[in-house]
Order: sequence, then structure tokens, then C-alpha cells
Amino acid sequence: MKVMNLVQAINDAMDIKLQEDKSIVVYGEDVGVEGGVFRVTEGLQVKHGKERVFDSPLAESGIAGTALGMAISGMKPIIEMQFDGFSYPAFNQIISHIARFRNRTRGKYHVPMVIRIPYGGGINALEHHSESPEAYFGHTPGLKVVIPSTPYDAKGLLIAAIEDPDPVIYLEPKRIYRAIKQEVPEEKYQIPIGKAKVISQGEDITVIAYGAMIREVQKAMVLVKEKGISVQLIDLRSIWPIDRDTIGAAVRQTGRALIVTEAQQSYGPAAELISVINEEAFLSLEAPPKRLTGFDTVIPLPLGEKHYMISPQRIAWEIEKLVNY
Amino acid sequence: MKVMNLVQAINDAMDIKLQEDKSIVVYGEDVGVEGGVFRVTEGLQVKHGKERVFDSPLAESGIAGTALGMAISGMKPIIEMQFDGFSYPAFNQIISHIARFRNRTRGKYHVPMVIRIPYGGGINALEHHSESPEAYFGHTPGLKVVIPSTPYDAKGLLIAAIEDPDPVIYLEPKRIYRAIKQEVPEEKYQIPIGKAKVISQGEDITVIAYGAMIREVQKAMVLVKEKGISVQLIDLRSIWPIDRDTIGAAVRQTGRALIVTEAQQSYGPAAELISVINEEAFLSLEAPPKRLTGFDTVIPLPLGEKHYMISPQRIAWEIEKLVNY
Amino acid sequence: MFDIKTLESYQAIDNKLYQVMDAEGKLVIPKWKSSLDNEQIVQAYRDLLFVRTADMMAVAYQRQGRMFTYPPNLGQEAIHIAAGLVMQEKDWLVPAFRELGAWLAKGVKLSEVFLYFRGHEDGSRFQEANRVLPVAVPISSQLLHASGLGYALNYQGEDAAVFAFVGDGGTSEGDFHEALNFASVWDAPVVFVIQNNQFAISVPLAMQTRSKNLAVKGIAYGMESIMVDGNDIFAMHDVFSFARDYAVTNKRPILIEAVTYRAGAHTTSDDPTKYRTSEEEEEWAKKDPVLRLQKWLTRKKLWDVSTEEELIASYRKKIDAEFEIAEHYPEYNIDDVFGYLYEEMPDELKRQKNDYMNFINSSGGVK
Amino acid sequence: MFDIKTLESYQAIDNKLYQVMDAEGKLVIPKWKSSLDNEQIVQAYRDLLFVRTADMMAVAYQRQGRMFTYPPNLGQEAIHIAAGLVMQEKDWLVPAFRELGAWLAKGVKLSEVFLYFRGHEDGSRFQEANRVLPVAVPISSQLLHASGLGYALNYQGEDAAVFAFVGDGGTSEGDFHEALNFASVWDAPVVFVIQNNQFAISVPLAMQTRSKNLAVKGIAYGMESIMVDGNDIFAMHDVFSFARDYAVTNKRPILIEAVTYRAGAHTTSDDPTKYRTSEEEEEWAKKDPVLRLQKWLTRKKLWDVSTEEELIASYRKKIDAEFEIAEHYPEYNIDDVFGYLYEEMPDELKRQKNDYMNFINSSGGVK
Ligand SMILES: Cc1ncc(C[n+]2csc(CCOP(=O)(O)OP(=O)(O)O)c2C)c(N)n1
Ligand SMILES: Cc1ncc(C[n+]2csc(CCOP(=O)(O)OP(=O)(O)O)c2C)c(N)n1
Ligand SMILES: [Mg+2]
Ligand SMILES: [Mg+2]
Repeated sequence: MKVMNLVQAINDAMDIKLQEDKSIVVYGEDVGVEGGVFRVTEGLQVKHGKERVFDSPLAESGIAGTALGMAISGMKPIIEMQFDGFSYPAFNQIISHIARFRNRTRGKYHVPMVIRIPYGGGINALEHHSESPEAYFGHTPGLKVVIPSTPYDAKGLLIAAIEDPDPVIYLEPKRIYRAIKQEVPEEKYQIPIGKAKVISQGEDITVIAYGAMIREVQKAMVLVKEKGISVQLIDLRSIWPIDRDTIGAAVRQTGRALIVTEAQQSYGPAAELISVINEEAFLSLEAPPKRLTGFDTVIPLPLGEKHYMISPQRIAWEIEKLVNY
Repeated sequence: MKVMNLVQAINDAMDIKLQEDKSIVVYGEDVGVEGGVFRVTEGLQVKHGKERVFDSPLAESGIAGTALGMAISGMKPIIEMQFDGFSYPAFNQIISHIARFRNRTRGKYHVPMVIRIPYGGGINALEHHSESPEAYFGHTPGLKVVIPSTPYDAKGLLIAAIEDPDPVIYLEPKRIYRAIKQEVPEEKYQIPIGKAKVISQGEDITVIAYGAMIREVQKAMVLVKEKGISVQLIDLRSIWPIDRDTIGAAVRQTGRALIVTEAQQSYGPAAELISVINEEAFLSLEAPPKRLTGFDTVIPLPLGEKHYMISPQRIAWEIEKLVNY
Repeated sequence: MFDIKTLESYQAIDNKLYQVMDAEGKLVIPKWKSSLDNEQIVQAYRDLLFVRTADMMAVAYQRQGRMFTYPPNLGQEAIHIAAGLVMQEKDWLVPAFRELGAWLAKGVKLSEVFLYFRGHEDGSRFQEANRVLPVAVPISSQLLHASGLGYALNYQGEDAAVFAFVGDGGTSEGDFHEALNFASVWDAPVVFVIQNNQFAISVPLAMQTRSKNLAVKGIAYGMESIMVDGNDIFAMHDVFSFARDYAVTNKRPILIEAVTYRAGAHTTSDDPTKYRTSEEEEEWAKKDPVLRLQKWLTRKKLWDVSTEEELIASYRKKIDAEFEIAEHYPEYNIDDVFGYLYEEMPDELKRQKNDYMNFINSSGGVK
Repeated sequence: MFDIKTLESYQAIDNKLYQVMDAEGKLVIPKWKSSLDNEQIVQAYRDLLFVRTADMMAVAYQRQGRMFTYPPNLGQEAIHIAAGLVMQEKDWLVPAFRELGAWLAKGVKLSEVFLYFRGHEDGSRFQEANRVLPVAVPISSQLLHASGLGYALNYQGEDAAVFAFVGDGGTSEGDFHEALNFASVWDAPVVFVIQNNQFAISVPLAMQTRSKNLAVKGIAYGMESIMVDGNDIFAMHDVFSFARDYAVTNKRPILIEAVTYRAGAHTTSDDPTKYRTSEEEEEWAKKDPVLRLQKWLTRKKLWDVSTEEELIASYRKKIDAEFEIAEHYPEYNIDDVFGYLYEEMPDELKRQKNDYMNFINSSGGVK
């Protein structure tokens, strides 16, 4: 075991896989010499060579589209979109091709690749650097979409993503890149894609979140604990496929559910979770499942983020309201 | 009054506005000389001139991005994405700029423009010609998104969209382009954006749909009527903003709700509607609100569409199940 | 033959078009010699006839309501047959959607093409063809796949090339630009082929670009490029042979603009009389690639036109037989919808499929 | 002066770089005369000093934790000051994000720039500046706006130009391609300016493209183009004057590659020592645009270097005062989040805002 933060855990997963599987390449803007603007790929070029870890021209559609070409011919590209907001130019390649090539060719070609994207707000960044695009990807058939919330999960989920024969969008909660440290096994292991994790058992209410919001919910749990409220916290981990079984079982137990996501509300991730809860636990519901999400606004520039980002206090407030419903 | 189909009603709305407002231009691939691949812009170039109605180079990001330039400088572009699946290359311009320019500049610049997109399946088309991207747009802050289901609404909603000072995505249910004819006023009128329409009152269940699905629900209503089931049908019309009041009131009345959309299920439009119902009518619910949607698959090529597209029979079956819940 | 010297004297910036024979099938390059022998040339002519027949029959099937939208190849066939003669087993073919002759050369079955345009994904499974991608509908998006395949060839140490097709309209898309740029920066052995057939549906070339010609766009990527008469199969064959060799030997991409004309409609849903004149069509009909080779062959006494009718009749039978296969292909079932999204079907898809099957079962098979 | 004849002898395809004075501030074009008079040139030098000071102070504020990420302009200022001298009231400025001098010339207030980089949208409201767009973060996406603005100028019958900026890295994006193509096909009067500062964050130009230079990319759009020394304010001024005139008179776009060097970090979050050598930095430091003009002025006895310190001190005060305005800007409130998405706030947003206010009220102001 070794103490790692998320950045190190992600780097470690790539390092292990690069070592093990020569078909893997890692590329994107500034990922080579620089080691990425967040240093997530630091050291990988020196260790694995410039043919395997390299800088690409500045063009996201190009990065994604060329990776498909590599993937269908026996390679395994791990590509990086430098920030969430810069994945949009690659949407057509992701939606129209990467997600569909297996289906289109009836499995003759398939697309084993990972698209890494640092995502989410709360880091005082410029515009387009704080987006939560997971619903766009979750709504796109043919993709898998995962989000870790701890170094341990980050490593295991990334290894699972790399070993998956299908394309995986791997969203990295950049806000907690260096904020959370944890003992992580040095060897290879997988966290299965499609499985949520029950972080804590609790009787009064189920809270579902993922990514950087997990930590905020945990802070809120401290606040409500004082009031005697016991929270069952679920880390979704896999945006698609969704682990309905875990969610259903949880809400059937507590009868109350709060979804916390920073993504915009309308047509957002929380809506899907509320639908799943309706489908899996309707008869157990003692209060309407509630979503606490980003507003349907552009995420503000740093000085305004305090309003947009969801605080532990606000989570606690919603928990209390729901428990007292 | 004049009998029109949707194509004619949309053409008429543009014609009237082009006549009235010299700041309006209409462009896109093949919209000029050809009058559009669906003939929606037929005759407009001859009537209004080549500077106002014209063919653009084949580049959707270009079409969208240039339109923003026009819009912020006093023009009103109405642009066409030739098919739903070809709007994806324009996503970055739509999400990052068109939707945000007013907010970014605190209203110094605003973006009065309309993006017309024929959308949806059921027309035996090639791949990428049958997509339902409304959730992508609905999830994007700064846009309005509307979908007509009748010639009357098509004209009134398009005029409202053109007169709106903000960008509007106007999705055209191509499957019923010529299938529905109706008396339409020859003069100008608006259907307000953000208002759903109660198409029929009914006691047993509320069905919410929009676009081409309305007609399928209406066929289903004939089927279930025989069994004595009375359906309240709501045409959502406005994907964002959503008319929560109408939806809430309706479901509070019937206690049961079925959402029918052809878009893929996960993180799709139906999920949002289910969340709204939970928020607005939870205590009235007598059964879990149900979504009947496209599968989380790529919409199949024509021979497979029969499985994917939602038939009146299937809608009727779900209605019955819900009513007997 | 076309070699590196020829390239020097055919610079796109000077607007030079490489042509071997004129519309009458007469050589315009004195003493030109083909690298194909007479037998191969005759076979190429047969292939031209075959794809033209298949293409025209496809349009007919569509008219009969037995197929959905189809994009005719009429007038552009020489490009595809020439490519077919040059492409090797190891080479990748990355088509747009109007390269029937090239697909068949790569081993795609005609029945598969028909099946695809009848609306079944199984038509893109390419049972016996390797290293050929399916039809790419979103214009120009496939070119990036070609650049990635080129990187992979280098990475895997294979001496092979990628042949990637796009239309004149396609040169306007951002992906065209990114693909050529990536290929160049990566030294990827890709032969990019612009089929400049003068139109993008109804939009004429003059509304797509103001560049002198399309080949000159290679300069923006530091890429060699050649403008060639796309209706001249000898010129096309020369240029493709050179380009493949150049790409594989130098590990460099190269750009070819094949100047041609879309003699038919854009697709079977299109009506070109809306946007172009019959004079223009007739002007180009005189330059038809099949007729041109026929004239050359006849002059050389390598071909007897009187045998053509019979030959075509035999082709028609073959083609009908292929169509029959497509037309009698097994019913599209629910597993065709759900079965190919992922290697292993996720529970969520199983659940959705199951829901649907519950309905089907309770409705007695009604969908 | 730079005129259409000069253009002929400075073809990008021949790799010709337009330069007026060398690094020592000595004229390399004999008998060259500026269209600016001495007073204007001295003022240009003051402006250079001012923006350089403001830019360096911005970096300092950031280091003090009083501002967020900021992209330094160091070494590229001559381009912006020259553009500022040429742009007219009616012209549009479409920036990327590294053109401080040009923004100020257009009437953007320094306090607004600071406010923006302190993380407030109000910094892009440009109270007193017209026809200048805000910082564009998604690389190259703004160029399409420029092409649309150009169309609008023609449509509205205005004789004006659009000045649109992008970096060398930005030339790789699909939107770069689409924007230049649209502008050319539409005869839009856009002056596209590539600031080739040799790097895109850490990625050197050689990994962005294999084209001979960046100006040649104009050929792909049938667009005239000029490669010019971006650290030579005289050359820049000549070329901008010509380009604006050309664009407005001919209703045509034109492409300028300004060859320069990003002497500072990419942004305040970047550390260039990771990816380049101090030798390279020193080499370029010798070509510094401010120093160069200073040398020219000194030689001409138009400038007394000993007065500079005092001048800069006075600038520092002004700049500090501007920063104060930004730093003491009113608190960011909830209406700043919700109030500007639409002309009229939709009920849905009112509801969401209301929900939030309910929480704030009940929590006693805790957010
Ligand atoms: C991204 C995208 N936009 C629009 C279309 C619709 N469309 C299909 S073919 C075509 C014209 C293509 O022209 P060109 O590239 O010249 O090829 P050609 O049809 O002439 O072979 C268009 C606009 C598409 N398929 N993809
Ligand atoms: C679409 C997009 N992708 C990535 C980024 C991240 N990014 C910001 S600046 C930059 C490099 C820009 O290089 P260049 O165009 O040369 O401009 P310079 O910074 O040198 O002025 C990158 C990759 C971005 N802002 N937008
Ligand atoms: Mg064409
Ligand atoms: Mg740069």
C-alpha cells in the first residue's frame, strides 16, 4: 500500500497498464512533455517513450476521432480532454462514432478506449473549466461513464476502464484531485463498472452522489448527525450503466432519498436517479425524492461559485427537510 | 385560414417574418436554391433574395458559429441543421457560445437566433438521420427548446422563436412533416414558449408526449377508450422551460402519469418529466409515473425501427397497466 | 507512370491537372505507358461495367420500393476501380459513401451493400472483407479515423497505407482540416482522396471554397498533393500507384483531388434538375469514364463493343442474385437492436429488452 | 508602407517574412517611412510601456492571491498596440485571450480586465467599449463569430473590418478552418491574425503543423496572407494598415501571421521551464518588441530612457487605481448568477432562485 491522492492514483493506473500492455498509448494536449496541466500524466512519457505518451495538436475532435482509428485496429488509446468544457468539440466523434462503431459493424470492429476528462467546479477556474457534462455522456448509447470519488476507486475504475473492451468516459473530479489521500494497493486491481458503493449505512435517508460531491455530503452528515439523523450514503461511481439494484434496495430501506449533483438540474443526472427510484422503490417512498443540483444557469466565474456550488450546509438543510417531511 | 401541413406552416412562418423584418436571414446546407432537403425553405430564396436565404458551406459548427456573429450585431439568423445527427458538430458553438453569450457579457450582447433541426425517427432513413437530441439541448443552460406537433403550433411556435430575443432550438418532427394537415391562420400569431397544451381532458391517466409521439398516443387513446379508459393528453411543446404548472395540475388530477418519448431512456427527457411530477404531484400519485421511451441503444436502421419506435399498441398496453396498478 | 518527378511538374498551386487520355480516349501524354498490362486493362473495363450495372440496378431497386435511400456512383466509377487495383490486402479503406467499386475490390459483398441500403446493420459486418470501414454518414468525420489508422500502422510497424475518401463538400468540415493536420504531424501513411464531383447535394463547388482548386489545400498541412482527372482511369491508376508507394515508403500522407462529376442524383431522394442544367450534365456526359476507356480499348482493338450487351446481361443476373440474398435476409429481430452495443450486454439493456419482450409476449407478437 | 505590390513580393509560399527593423531597432528596409508621425510613434512606445507594466502587475496581483489565472502578454505587445492604432471605431475586435493592448485601445477599461480575471462576469460587460467581444476561452471558436460579423457588416452596408485573433495552436482546431473558409466564401472583411508565439501551452509549433509557415494556410481558402515580424511594431503597423484597407475596400478576408514569442508563462498556473530552455528564451529576449522600439527611438533622439522609470511609476499608480476598482467591486450576488441568462427570467429559473433564497434565509445567510 502507498498513500496516494487522486492524481497519483490515476497516474499509477496508467503507468501499470502502459507497462503491461504495449497496445496502449496515451495522448492529448500537453500530456507528453508537460505531463498534463494537472500533472496527471507526469513522468509517463519519460518512462514509456514518445511514441506511447505524446502531445497532440490542439484539436479535440481530432484527438477523439484518431483514437477511434487506433482502437479499431488493435490499439488501446487513453486520451485526455484537457478540461470538461473542451470535450464539446469532440461530441460528434464521441456520439456518432466512438459510441456506435461496434453496433454499426455488428462487432466486426470495437472501440476499446478511455476518454479521460477532468470535470466539475469549485476550483476558481476560468469559464469552460468547471463543467459537469456527465448527463450528455450518460444519455449517449454505447458509452460507459464512470466517476471516482477516492484514490482507491480512481485507480481501480481506471484499470477497469482500460481493460474494458468498449469505450469508457472517465470523468475526474478535479476539485478533489489532491484533496483526498488514501492508502492504495500498489498492484493492479479493478473496481467493476456499473456498481455503486454504499459508503455508509444509515436508517433515515439515502443520499446519492458521486465525484467531488461525496466529500460535501460527508461533511453534511457530520452536521445532521448532531440532530440524530443517520444517513445512508451511496457513491454512484458508474453514471452508465446505473446500479439500480443498489439504489433500489437502499431507498426501499430508508424511504427517503436525496440526490446531490453539481450538474445543471433540468435533464440532468439527478432526474435520471429520481426516475430509477420511482421505478425501483415507489411503494416505499415516504417523501418525494429530492434533487439538490446546480442551477439551470451557466456555472459562474469564481466570485459567483459560492452561490452555485453546493455546500454541506445546504445538503444538511435538505436532509433535515426530507427527514421531517 | 388555409390548410397546411407542418412543412408549409414552418415555411409560412419564415416567409412572414422575412417579409416583415429585414434583419432576418435564413441559411444552412441546401436551404437556398434547393429549398432544403425537406423543402421547408422552398421558394424563400426566390422571394427574398440570395443575400437573405442562402446555401452555406458544408460545416455545422461554421453555420452555428457564424450565426452568433450575425446575431450579436443586430441580425436575426434562422439556421438549419440538415438533420438531427448533424447538429452534433455544432455542439461546442451551441453550448459554449450561443447559449451563453448574453450571460457572459451581462446582456451587452444577446443572441436572437433560431436553430431549426428536423428530428426523430420513423422515416426509414440512413444512420444519423433519426435522432432525438432534445435532452442534450434541454440540459444546456441558456437555450430554449421547443417542438411542435401540429401545423398550427408549428407556425405559432416558430414565430415566437424568431421573435424571442434569445436563442431557440426549434426541433421539427420530420416524421409528421406532411402527415398532419390542419387549418392555419394566414396572418401572424404566436404560441408562447414555455406553455404545454392540454390536448384532451381525461380522468384516468395523464399522458405527456410531444412531437411525432402525440399522434401515436392519440391512436392509443382510441384503443384504450374501448376499455373505458379516459386519457388526459398533454403536449409538452416546450422542452425548456418546462411548464410545471400544467403538468403538476394534470397529474394531481389523475394521479397517474405516462411519459412517451422516442429519445433514449437513460438521462433522457422522460426522466426530467418524472422528476417534475415527483416535485409537483407526489402526494397525488396512485402509481409510479412510468416512462415509455426509446431503448438505450442506437436507433436501428429502417428494418429494425419497428422494434425501437413506440407503437400505439405499446402505449395502450402501458396505459392499461398503469390504470390497473 | 507517375513518379516524384511528375509530381514536381504537377503542382496544385499552378493548377495543373494530371490527365493521360482525353474524352475521346486518346492519349494526351505522348508515349505514355500503363503499368497495367492489356489483360488487366480489359478486366478493369469489365469491372467498370459491373459496378455501373450494379449501381444503376440499385437505383432501380430503390425505385421499385425494394431498397431505401441510395447514393448513385454514376460517373465516378473510374476512381473506385483504380483504387481497387492499387489497394493491397494490408491497406485500409475508409470510405465516405459513394465508392462502390472500391468496396467490392476490398472484398465487401454486393449483397452486403444491398442489405445495408435496405436498412440492416448486418450489411456493414463485412463477413469476408478486412480492413475496410463501413459507410460514414457524418461528412468528413471518417477522415480522422483514417489518420488514427495511419498512426497505428506506423506504431505496429506495418508497411501499408490507408485510403480515405471524402467529397468536395466534405472539405469544408472542421474534421477534414483536423484529419489532414494530424496525419501530417504524425507522418501517417494516408492517401486522402477528394472526389470532387462538383456538388454537395445541391451546393456547387464555388459555394464551398474559394481556393484555386482542392488539391492546393494540402499546402496548409505541408502535404504533397495532386489534382487528377477522375474520369480518366489511367491517370487515376498512375496517381494512386504513386501515392500508395509514396505514403508507404516515406511514411507521409498525400492528398489527391480527383476531378469528376456526379452524373446522377445525390441520392435516390434528390432531384438535380432543381439546381443544375441539362447542358452541364451533357457536357460532362461526354467525359464519362466508362465510355472513355471503351473508346481507348476499341481503338486498340482490345474490346468488341458488340459483346457488351451479353456481358451486361450476365452481370445483371449476378447482381439480381446478390440482391435476392439481401432481400431474403432473415427477419430483423430484437437481438439485432440490443445485441451489439457492448461486448457484454449490461443489465440495464437486459432489463429494457425484457420489458419490451413482456409487451410483445402479451400482445401476441404485435409490436 | 505596405501595399499590394509589397504583398506580391512577400508571398508566404516563399517563406517571406515582412520586417522593417531588426532586433537592434535598425531599419532593414532602406528608405522605409512610417505612416505614423514621430509623436504617434512616441505615443505607441508609451502605450507599449503601459500595457507591459499593466501585464506584469497583473501577474504580480495573481501571485499575491488577488487575482485568479491570468495569461501574460509579455513579448507580444507590439502586435496589440499596432492593431489598436489601426482599428477604427466601427471595426470589430474579436480577441482570443492574450491581446491586452488591443482591448484597451478599443475602450475596454483596465479595471474591467482585472475584474474579469478576478472572476466576475461583469468584467466582460465593457461599459464604454463597443464592438469588442469578450475573452474567448474555447480555442478558435471565436473566429467563426468574426466571420459572421463580417457577413453582417456587408449585409448592413457598413465599411468596416473585423480583427480576429488566434494563436498558433489555434490553427489546429476545426473552427479555424471553417471560419476562414466561411469568411472567404462570403467575402467577409475579416483580418485574421495568428499570433504565432511558438507554443500552445507546452506544445511547440512543430507539433501543431507541418506547413511551411502559418500564413500559407491562407492558400487553402484562396485568401491573401502575410507573414510578419510580430515583434516589430513598424512592420505590424504597416501590415495591419494594409490589411484593414484591403479588407474594407475589396470586401475580402486576409490572413496575417505575426511571428513572435510568448516570453512569459502560458498562464500564471504554468511553468515553462518544464518544456523549454533558458537559451531559447534568451535568444528571443533579444528580439523584444519594446526594447526594439526603444532603441529606434533613442537612436532618433525621440526618447530619453532616463525618464522611463518615472513614467512607469506613474503608470503603476494608474494601474493600481484600476485594480482597486476591480478589487472593491460590489459583492457577487445571486442575481449575478440568475439574471443574465435570458432577457426575461423564465419561471423555472425564478423557482430555482427562490428555492435557494429560502435556504439562505433560513440559514441566516450561510451559503
Ligand atoms: C455532418 C453532415 N452534415 C450534413 C450531412 C448531409 N449530407 C449528406 S451528403 C451531403 C453532401 C456531401 O457532399 P460531398 O462531400 O461533395 O460528397 P458527394 O455527395 O458529392 O459525394 C450532405 C450535406 C451529412 N451527411 N453529414
Ligand atoms: C477548445 C480548447 N481546447 C483546449 C483549451 C486549453 N488551452 C487553453 S490555451 C491553450 C493553448 C493555446 O495555444 P495558442 O493557440 O498557441 O495560443 P497562446 O496560448 O500561445 O496564445 C490550450 C490548449 C482551450 N482553451 N480550448
Ligand atoms: Mg460532391
Ligand atoms: Mg501560441
